[in-house]
Amino acid sequence: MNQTLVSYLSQYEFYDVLLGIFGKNEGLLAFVIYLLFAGAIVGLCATIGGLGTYAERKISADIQQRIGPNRVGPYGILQFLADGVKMITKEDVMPNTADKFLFYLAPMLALIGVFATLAVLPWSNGFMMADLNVGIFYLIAISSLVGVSVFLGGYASNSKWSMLGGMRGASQIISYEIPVTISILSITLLAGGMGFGTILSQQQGTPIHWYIFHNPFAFIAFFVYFIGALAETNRAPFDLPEAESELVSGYHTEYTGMRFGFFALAEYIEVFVVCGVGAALFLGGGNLPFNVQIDIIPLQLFQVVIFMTKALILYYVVIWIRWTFPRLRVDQLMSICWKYLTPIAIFNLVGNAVWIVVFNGKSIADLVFGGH
Amino acid sequence: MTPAQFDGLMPIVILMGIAVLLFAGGHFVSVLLAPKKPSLLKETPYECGEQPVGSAWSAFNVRFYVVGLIFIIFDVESVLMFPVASIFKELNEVGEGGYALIVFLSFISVLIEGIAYCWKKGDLDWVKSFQVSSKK
Amino acid sequence: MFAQLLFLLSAVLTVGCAIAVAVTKNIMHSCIFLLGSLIGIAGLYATLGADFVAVTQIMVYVGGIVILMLFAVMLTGGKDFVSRAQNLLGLAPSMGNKWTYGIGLFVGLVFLLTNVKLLSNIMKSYPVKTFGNEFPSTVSQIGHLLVKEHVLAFELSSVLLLGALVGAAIIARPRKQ
Amino acid sequence: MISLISYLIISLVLFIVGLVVMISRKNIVAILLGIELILNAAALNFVAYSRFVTNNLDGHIFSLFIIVVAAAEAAVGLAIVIRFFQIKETIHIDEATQLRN
Repeated sequence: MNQTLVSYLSQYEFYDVLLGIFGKNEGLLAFVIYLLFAGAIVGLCATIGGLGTYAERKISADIQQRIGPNRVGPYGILQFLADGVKMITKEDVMPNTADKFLFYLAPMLALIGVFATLAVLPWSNGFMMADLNVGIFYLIAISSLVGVSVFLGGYASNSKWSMLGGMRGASQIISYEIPVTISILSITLLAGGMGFGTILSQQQGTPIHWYIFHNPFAFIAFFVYFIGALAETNRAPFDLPEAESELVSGYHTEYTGMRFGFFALAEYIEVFVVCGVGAALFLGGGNLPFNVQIDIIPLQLFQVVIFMTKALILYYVVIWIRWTFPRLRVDQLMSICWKYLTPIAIFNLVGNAVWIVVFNGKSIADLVFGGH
Repeated sequence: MTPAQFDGLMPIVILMGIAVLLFAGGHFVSVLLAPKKPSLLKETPYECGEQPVGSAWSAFNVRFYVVGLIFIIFDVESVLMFPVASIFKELNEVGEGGYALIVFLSFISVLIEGIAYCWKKGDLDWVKSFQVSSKK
Repeated sequence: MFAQLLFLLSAVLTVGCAIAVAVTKNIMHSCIFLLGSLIGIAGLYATLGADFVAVTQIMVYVGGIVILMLFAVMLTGGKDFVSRAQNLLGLAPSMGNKWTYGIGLFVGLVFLLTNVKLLSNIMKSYPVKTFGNEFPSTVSQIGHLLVKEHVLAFELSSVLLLGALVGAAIIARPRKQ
Repeated sequence: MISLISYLIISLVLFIVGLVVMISRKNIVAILLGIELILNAAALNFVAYSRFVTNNLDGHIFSLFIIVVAAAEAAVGLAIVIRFFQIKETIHIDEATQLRN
């Protein structure tokens, strides 16, 4: 069951009209639809990433009782455009000892890895570009390209700060992938499938049916996932690869101009993606808080709004955490991952498996109120 | 379902293509607009204003490898657990939940043995791994 | 149509990057070309309808083995690994010269043609399937196979991985010099 | 037209390239790269046969376990390379002449 955006749209009448325009060529029509939708999603995510930098400064300013950016546009909201223009017109400097091929390749790998995850992100029940039945597994797998790109960015610069940051970044990203993967495994266990469609279809209804409230183990798994996701995207308090006070700027010390911009864009979009995945897996995604039988496009758009709201709330928490907690030491980072998060995640997995067998897959809500 | 199912993979390729095109386009615009005045000082790797000593490509500590090693073993085990996890509920519904649980738990117990071994031997400590292992 | 395109892209990526692995001098670049080749193979798996194997390929190789190899290069290479790497077009191939390679190629071709001749008779007995457009779900079938028929291999693979973890940790553990 | 033969040819090319990498390099890490290519060629064959010849998924299971074994092999192999480098200060294959130091 690989439902896609096109197969969703094909149940409406205008699909047949479009098919007529394209001369009954389904492949071409699918390509055009995907291309338009992919362009829209990339534009949306780039805007979210850009506004993310603005939100980060503004929220940090609020937390530190400053004003923050207020020059470009009303309340400085166009600051990210000014930043973008600055990035483009800045001189491109590459160290003369750098490995040129890998220096170009590293930001591109980061962009590819992050953009490819957008294909399975569930914006709503119908507006999923591809509801692969390996959806969440695919997302974990392809986002590990970012780890390679961090390492390569550090390596190719041939600067000592970059190299240290790259090594640290790669080892941190791969380490924290384990608790994240095992937490997601718990959700796979509960949902009985890896596709986002399967996972979302079982969280419909009131918030009590979300997987975070399914059982106590799933509740803990959400926090393990969130902490691990913070570390995987190199966000504070886990931003050791780019710790300003010890490593200058980590793996992108030598990157300037457009390439630095692409690294930053990939990072901010990745934060949004992990927030969206957290919202979809644990917080019900774009499901409406009540059961509706009709399926019309405005309702889907409403679902997109709900999904975005949930994801952006998590995004706000991420920024909030960044400006609240001090940075960890590198040995604390490793011991938190391997000695706390991973055993807790395995414990959750075992707990979820036992829960399914003992309570026959029912959630707490089902047990209390009956149903399902 | 009406359209060809294979097209479900199309968005992945399209998005990867968009990433590559965006990268190339950004470079193109940057080459057009940005100034290009290279100098020796600019192209020196940043080392807090000092002359860089030697190359950064030197041998690193083995701890990084041990972390990568533990990671890859756990990664592969979680890959094998994914298909079993996704049919676990289905098996439970047809009354084979106990069998599936035994299979699953015996797999996980071996995983736990691995992490317990590494914990005991001090491979999980970032700083102390050298001292702990040299004590014996 | 799209499946054919995906096949072509993946095949070109796989073969091109594999050849680049062989002819690149720099071991770091070789690792990256290997990465490209492995992603191409994942694409080929996808064209074969093996979605789970394709994603496993990306997960294990891209996220795991290639990073481990990059780490290993970093831990062993140091600054002069470029000069240590040798390649086909370089000065001294380690085993043999152009004559031995030529003879090897010739023997390989003869062997290949003999095999094709032998196998083609066997192949004819199978119905020739052309490329379909179906993309079935393999995950639940693989799960059932892992739990039912291949449960021993499933459990033993975890023991194998435990052995690999313990052995490699013992070998690579930092020692007092 | 894409058929079984197309996949077999790609697999053959991968195998030959892997073999060439293995015999023409003196860097042990590069030899491990060649081994990965060869293992992938074999796994690709299994999936291709499973798609075109047999109609079950045993080929998928087999290539899944090939990937597992490849991961274990890479982990142990690279650990040996690193240990070798600590003893000999080089990863040239011709230096590996002793079973114990």
